[in-house]
Amino acid sequence: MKKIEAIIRSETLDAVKCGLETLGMNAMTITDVLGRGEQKGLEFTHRAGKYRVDLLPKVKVEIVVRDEDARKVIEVIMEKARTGEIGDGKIFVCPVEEVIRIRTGESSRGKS
Amino acid sequence: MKKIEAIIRSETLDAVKCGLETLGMNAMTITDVLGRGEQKGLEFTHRAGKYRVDLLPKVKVEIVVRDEDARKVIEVIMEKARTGEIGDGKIFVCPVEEVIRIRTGESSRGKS
Amino acid sequence: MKKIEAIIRSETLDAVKCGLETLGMNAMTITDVLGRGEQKGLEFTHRAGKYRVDLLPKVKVEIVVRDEDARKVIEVIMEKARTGEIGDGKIFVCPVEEVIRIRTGESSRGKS
Amino acid sequence: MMKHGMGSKLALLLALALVALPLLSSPVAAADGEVDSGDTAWLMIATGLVFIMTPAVAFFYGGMLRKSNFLSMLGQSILIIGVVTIIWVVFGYSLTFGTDHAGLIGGAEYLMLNGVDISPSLIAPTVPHILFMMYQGMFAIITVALIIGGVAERMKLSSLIIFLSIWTAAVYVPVAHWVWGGGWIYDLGALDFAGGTVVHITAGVSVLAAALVLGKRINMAKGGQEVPHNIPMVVLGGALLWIGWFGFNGGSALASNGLAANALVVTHISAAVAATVWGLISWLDTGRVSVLGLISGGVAGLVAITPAAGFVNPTGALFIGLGAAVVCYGGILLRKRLGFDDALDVWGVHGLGGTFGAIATGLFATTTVNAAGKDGLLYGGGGDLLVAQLISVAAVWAFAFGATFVLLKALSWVMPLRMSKNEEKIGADIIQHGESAYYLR
Amino acid sequence: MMKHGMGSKLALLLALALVALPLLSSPVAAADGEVDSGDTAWLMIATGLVFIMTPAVAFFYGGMLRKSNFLSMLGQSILIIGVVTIIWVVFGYSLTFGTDHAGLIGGAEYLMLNGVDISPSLIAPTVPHILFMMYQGMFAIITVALIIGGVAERMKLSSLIIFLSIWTAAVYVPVAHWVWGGGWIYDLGALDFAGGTVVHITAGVSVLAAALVLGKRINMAKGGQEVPHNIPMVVLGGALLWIGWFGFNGGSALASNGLAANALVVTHISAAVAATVWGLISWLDTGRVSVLGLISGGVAGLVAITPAAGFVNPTGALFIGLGAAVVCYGGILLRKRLGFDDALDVWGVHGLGGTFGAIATGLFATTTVNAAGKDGLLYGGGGDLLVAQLISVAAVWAFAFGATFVLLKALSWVMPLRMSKNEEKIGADIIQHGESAYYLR
Amino acid sequence: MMKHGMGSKLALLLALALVALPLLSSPVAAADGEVDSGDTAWLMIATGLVFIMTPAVAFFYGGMLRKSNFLSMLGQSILIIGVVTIIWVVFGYSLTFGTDHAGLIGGAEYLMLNGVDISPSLIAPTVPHILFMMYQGMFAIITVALIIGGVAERMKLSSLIIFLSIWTAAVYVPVAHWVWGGGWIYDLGALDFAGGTVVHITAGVSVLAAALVLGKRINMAKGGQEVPHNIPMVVLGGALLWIGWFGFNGGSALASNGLAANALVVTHISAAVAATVWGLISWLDTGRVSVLGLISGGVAGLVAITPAAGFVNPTGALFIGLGAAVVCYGGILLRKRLGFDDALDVWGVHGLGGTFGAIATGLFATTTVNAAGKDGLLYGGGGDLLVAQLISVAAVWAFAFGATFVLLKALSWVMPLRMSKNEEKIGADIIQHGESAYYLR
Ligand SMILES: Nc1ncnc2c1ncn2[C@@H]1O[C@H](COP(=O)(O)OP(=O)(O)O)[C@@H](O)[C@H]1O
Ligand SMILES: Nc1ncnc2c1ncn2[C@@H]1O[C@H](COP(=O)(O)OP(=O)(O)O)[C@@H](O)[C@H]1O
Ligand SMILES: Nc1ncnc2c1ncn2[C@@H]1O[C@H](COP(=O)(O)OP(=O)(O)O)[C@@H](O)[C@H]1O
Repeated sequence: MKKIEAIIRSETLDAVKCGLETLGMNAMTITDVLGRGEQKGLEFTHRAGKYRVDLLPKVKVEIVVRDEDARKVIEVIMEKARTGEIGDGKIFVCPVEEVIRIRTGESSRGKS
Repeated sequence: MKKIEAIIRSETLDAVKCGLETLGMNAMTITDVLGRGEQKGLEFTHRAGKYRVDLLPKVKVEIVVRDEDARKVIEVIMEKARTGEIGDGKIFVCPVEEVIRIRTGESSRGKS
Repeated sequence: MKKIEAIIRSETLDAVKCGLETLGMNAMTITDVLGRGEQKGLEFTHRAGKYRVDLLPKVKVEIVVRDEDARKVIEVIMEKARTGEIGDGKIFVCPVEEVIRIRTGESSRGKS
Repeated sequence: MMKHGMGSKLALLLALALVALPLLSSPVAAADGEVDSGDTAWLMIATGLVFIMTPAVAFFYGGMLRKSNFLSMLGQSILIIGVVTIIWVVFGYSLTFGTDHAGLIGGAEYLMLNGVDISPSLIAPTVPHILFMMYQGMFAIITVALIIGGVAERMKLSSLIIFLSIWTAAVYVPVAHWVWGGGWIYDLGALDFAGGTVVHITAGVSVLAAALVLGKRINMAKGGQEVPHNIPMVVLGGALLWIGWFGFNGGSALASNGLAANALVVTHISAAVAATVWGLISWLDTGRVSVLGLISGGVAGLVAITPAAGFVNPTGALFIGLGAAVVCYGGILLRKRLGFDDALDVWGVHGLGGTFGAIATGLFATTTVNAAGKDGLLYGGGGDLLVAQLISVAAVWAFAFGATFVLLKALSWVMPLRMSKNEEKIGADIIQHGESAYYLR
Repeated sequence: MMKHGMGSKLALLLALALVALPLLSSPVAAADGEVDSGDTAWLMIATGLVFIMTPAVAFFYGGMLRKSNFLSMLGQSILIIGVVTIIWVVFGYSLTFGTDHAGLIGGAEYLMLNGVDISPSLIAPTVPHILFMMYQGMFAIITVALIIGGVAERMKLSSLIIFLSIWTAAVYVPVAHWVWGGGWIYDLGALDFAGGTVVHITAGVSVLAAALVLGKRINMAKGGQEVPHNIPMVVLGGALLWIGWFGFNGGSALASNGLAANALVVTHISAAVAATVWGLISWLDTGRVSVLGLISGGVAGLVAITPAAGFVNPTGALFIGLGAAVVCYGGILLRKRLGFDDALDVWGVHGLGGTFGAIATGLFATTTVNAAGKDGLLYGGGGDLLVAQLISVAAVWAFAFGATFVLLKALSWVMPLRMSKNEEKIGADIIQHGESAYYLR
Repeated sequence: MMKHGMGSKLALLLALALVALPLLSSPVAAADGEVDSGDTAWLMIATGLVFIMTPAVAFFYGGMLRKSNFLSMLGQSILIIGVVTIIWVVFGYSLTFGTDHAGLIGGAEYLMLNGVDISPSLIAPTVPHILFMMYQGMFAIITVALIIGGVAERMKLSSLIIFLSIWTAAVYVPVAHWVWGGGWIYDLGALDFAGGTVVHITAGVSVLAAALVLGKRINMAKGGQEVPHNIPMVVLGGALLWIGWFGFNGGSALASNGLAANALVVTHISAAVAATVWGLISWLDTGRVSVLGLISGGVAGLVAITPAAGFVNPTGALFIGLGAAVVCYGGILLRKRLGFDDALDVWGVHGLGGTFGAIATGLFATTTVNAAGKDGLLYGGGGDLLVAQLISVAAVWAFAFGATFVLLKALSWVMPLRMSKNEEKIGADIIQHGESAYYLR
């Protein structure tokens, strides 16, 4: 199994969600994060003048999938989360050794 | 070392915490997340009528343990977080290559 | 590639950020978490008397780096996040199989 | 192609300059005649209470939106306080309450508040004229502020401010004159104690027109659901609206007397009943008692009693509260069915609630409460009042809808009314104001 | 086995219908006699100030709970405003302030507000009767609203509303009549200026009974700690309570005069002293100055001065504020020791604070402030007043405790009082209201 | 080495004891003379409105800070309400409004509020003396509370309270006496209707001194940026300040009459104009309309009109609002350039805004508004008033700066003024109060 961890723009989450649904992948876990990368921050206004915020709100989407589904998921995210502007984010793929469903106790062990 | 990552119902966190304490496992890191899985969402009320929310608040519990402790931890979580209803959540087990304690600099390297 | 996941004190985040910048490492993702470890909690005041909170706010910093950079990053975090008091936190190093930049589609595959 | 950004900046500057300059000459005459300390105290505090309704409505609205648009509600409400105050001082008050011309518009004698000083007001002879002016100005502000709930999350700030400035002059001022300033609806004998027609129908129906011109939010167009991001802020805004309304309706007696007290009491009763009934409907409809519904019910009850507060007794208030909950709950469901995107149901609550209240005034008004009023259908007054109410309602619906529709269509040829798609997704707070409501770390 | 859900729905509907229907016949007579504009202005604003205390208390309470129960406090407070207003209008006012029967209950002459119009009130001869009615109605509302803090996070909404509706009629109305409506405590000569006994003891002691009947929250039963989820909301609620109390105590003079001013001033002084002293105790006890403590201290000072506000001078207020902080801080510690689960210490703050204030009135009252009052023990009046105060306190403790205990026990046979265990863990907001306070993404 | 912790605990206890004890003897005389119900109603509500400004300012400030210091603002504001009330009651009022001595300080006749009862006040002959006392006390409280915005996020709570207690007695009381209590500035003929000099310059300039003595916050010293953590709370505080100011300026007429109404109206106009202009400047400067800027503009307009409110007409208010926005926006930019760490720009907004307003009063004052006032330079009064204004401004700047600087330097030898570096990073809420504002899970 693989964990696909995508850091994306908040405003693209809806599109990503819909895209994954059409793949039949509903399951996901979402975390609000702050990020910094190539995008050096944004200018915000203050009472008087501006200031720069260097940590911007992003959304982390985590999806654990079977190895063979990883590519499809990555492609959907790539398509739906891309604006082409700096700050689109990154996808990290990590190994997951076992997945267990708490309700039933069923485990992925051996399937990987 | 392994990282046990459990996505559970918020209201079961207390029970899980107590359960792990009795194992002598106090250390953990907790994140508020939103999740979607088999559980398709909940109906909420609006000013007039209802609407469906498809991302539900869940809690992510992360515990990094030695390989030999993983099974015990998983079993406790399975027991304490289970209600038997849809939405109980999942446990992911991931490999961790090294753990370092910042205060002392001591590292797990080589142990697991 | 490696993912360096550090759970640190909120108040040391600024120092860690600056430290990493001087390494030329700007990219990172930050999550607010609650943690418990050796540090058994803090006493808070109530209307009358006190109570103990056992989950304390911490910050999780995630940085995905090439294998060869991991050591440097860890050292900087160790230096900047250490106060020497209980509760300084931990660093976990996990394997990452692939990193993809959404904007360009470029992938780390094969590099590490 | 003209660059909108710069063009609209210049236009705004120009408009503001025009508006601001003439103020220079406004003189203040010395007082003569007698002002009553109790009446003045009440109208001062009522002015404060109506003032607070504008930020209150921004909290009420903003809490129901996504968090990325909360500040836009707050910022717009402050800007409206600023701009409408200036308009009111410069010419709005005069054209509303100056000598009537042909039943359509007031005179120019109070331009720049000329002669509006601390001597007693003609209309409210026991309070200073300048205070009466400001009290009425607060009504203009809150009316305009109601509108932002309908166009929320998509309209460009600059276009909104230009739209609302013109709207104040071209829609609010005439309607207020017709009803309160001695215009044709006043002559018709229609009753509107504190603004069911002037405030709520005008704003609510204009939002209907605006929603049609602007079209849906991207998210709504896709069938998305709006999740209110901070309901306690909605309740806070609603609670402040509720107490504010004591000044809104109670102050409309323009004195501190039995009439004011009656208005205040029936206002509370109507709101209390409507909140309860809305909760009940919510429970029967969904199995839960929505807190958003409870406070919305309160607001619906406050809206509906507004035109009636100085003419009905507690029994009337009970029925008006009951009806308000049913009508406005239904109005929101209807809006959802019809599918236009009045983001915060200004039409459903204020438009329909105000309409219901205006008609109910024709039923429940009784001269036992206010000898200067009339008896409604149920209190032996026959159908005359009801007919007058219906005519005034129909006229204001038609005028507000038509004028707003034309105004926005015209503006849309000159400047873009909406943010771009991408801006809308990011949210008005960052795009228009360069800020985020919360930075909770 | 009967299904509770449906049964209680029907019961509630029926009850509401019974309550609502008779309103139809309420007539409003024309005014006669003279109303004072200043007094009326003050009582109108005081009515508004007491009104705002009810949402304020919901914020004060809700911020101290887990975030999953914040909305339940807000929703319950709005429902209480609705239901108690209806009860008050239909029969509550009449049974409280109608002609006394045997010292126990008022008469039926004002049922449906019959004859309660804009002419001067008998009890407050310079303000409209309808306004006096509403001002008193706000006291009923806030008293009932205080109770929700004790049963928070576990009581079912439907059972709560039925309980509190009966409680209003069976506990609040009689006690208010005894003390203010010409009943036996009034005749006894006990003093309660603005409701130390009627409001705070009644609510606080009833919560004690309710906490015993309901039992502990699951979390508390396991020795868990409650972490206040949003302290700024507590302070916001507290600040609004503080200013609201100016209307609560100041308005109880029923006129805008020196007595009202004295009440307002000593109210502020007591609260200021109590907040400071509470902060000091917090510092000595824990080494930190709890902000929750500071605002709770303010509220304790407000509670304790309530019965005394029209009878004591600033010196008295100082001691009352001082004592309030000590008594209520101790009260909370004592509650923790005793271990019953009065979630937000309504007993500790309102029950004990009100008791302390009532007794302190017997010590510090002085006729130099209010000729219509009495001299307390320390001002040369001997022990008479103190004895009267003690009797009235004891009587109201016994009555409120007994009546509430019996009422809840009886109800518990008919319907479940608490949410299920699992529901309690999920929280009342989602379970009862289908909503979450925040959706901060 | 002396341990600061224990030492300062004892010192505080002692100070409080000294302050509290003498209260015991305060008598309350019986009333004589006639109080006006309308004037009293207005001053009671104005007292409430000025009261609410202190929590309001804490929300206004706290929302702009990091979330780890929000509670410290709220807690400090409550403590200030407590401590300054006690000081005011014990000796502050007397030394401010007692018989003048050499133009410098008031007499001792009202110590412990001796003789301050419900009979009419000498200065405000139609309201009870005790009410006048409390109304003025609220001004002392809010002035002191303004200061916390400048030293936020770094000062130790115990040192702050000691500092501010002494400051109340040593800086506020004399200045208030000079201007309002019949002291030398009063004799000079300078005008300060509601506290431009007494409140805003005094607080704003003292913050300048305090910021210099304390030095920068660690984060700021490193060039860090402060991200406001909850802008809606800033707007909430600002909106409450705005309505509070109606009582602040309107109440300063000490009666409910045309003068009060004029003050209220010009207050609103100035704030409205300043908010709009600030928004405009923000837009021209940054391309966005900052919501923080809009509400700050409103506050700047309120500050600047304060000394002028009873002397200028709406035209004057327009220019004062306009100027306030320009001056205070510039003041904040200037502070950033100069680089001292006045955390929430108390100097830039209150210090400079108050100064501008005091000078503008010398330009725009007109006796057509207030026969007891004077004509300014632009209204045919010549330069006399302007000179008096400049002298009073200069004197108060010098005194406030000097006294505060010396006071803090002296204190710094006795106790540490700041939290430790590590404590500052963790934040005052946990360190000083043992609490966190939010626990949103
Ligand atoms: N090496 C990294 N480690 C952890 N998070 C990263 C890393 N690189 C990028 N991110 C996350 O991805 C987000 C977007 O990255 P950014 O470099 O701004 O986008 P782009 O690649 O489109 O230029 C960042 O805000 C950060 O949260
Ligand atoms: N494949 C997955 N990837 C990431 N998160 C998941 C995945 N499956 C489930 N989750 C998380 O677990 C939560 C509970 O899962 P769900 O399927 O609803 O429970 P159950 O397995 O009991 O039916 C989800 O809300 C989501 O956060
Ligand atoms: N085994 C673990 N698994 C997950 N998180 C951990 C673990 N150990 C520590 N942490 C995280 O690190 C934080 C600091 O750990 P703690 O043990 O208190 O510090 P220290 O190592 O300095 O004593 C904890 O609050 C928790 O969030």
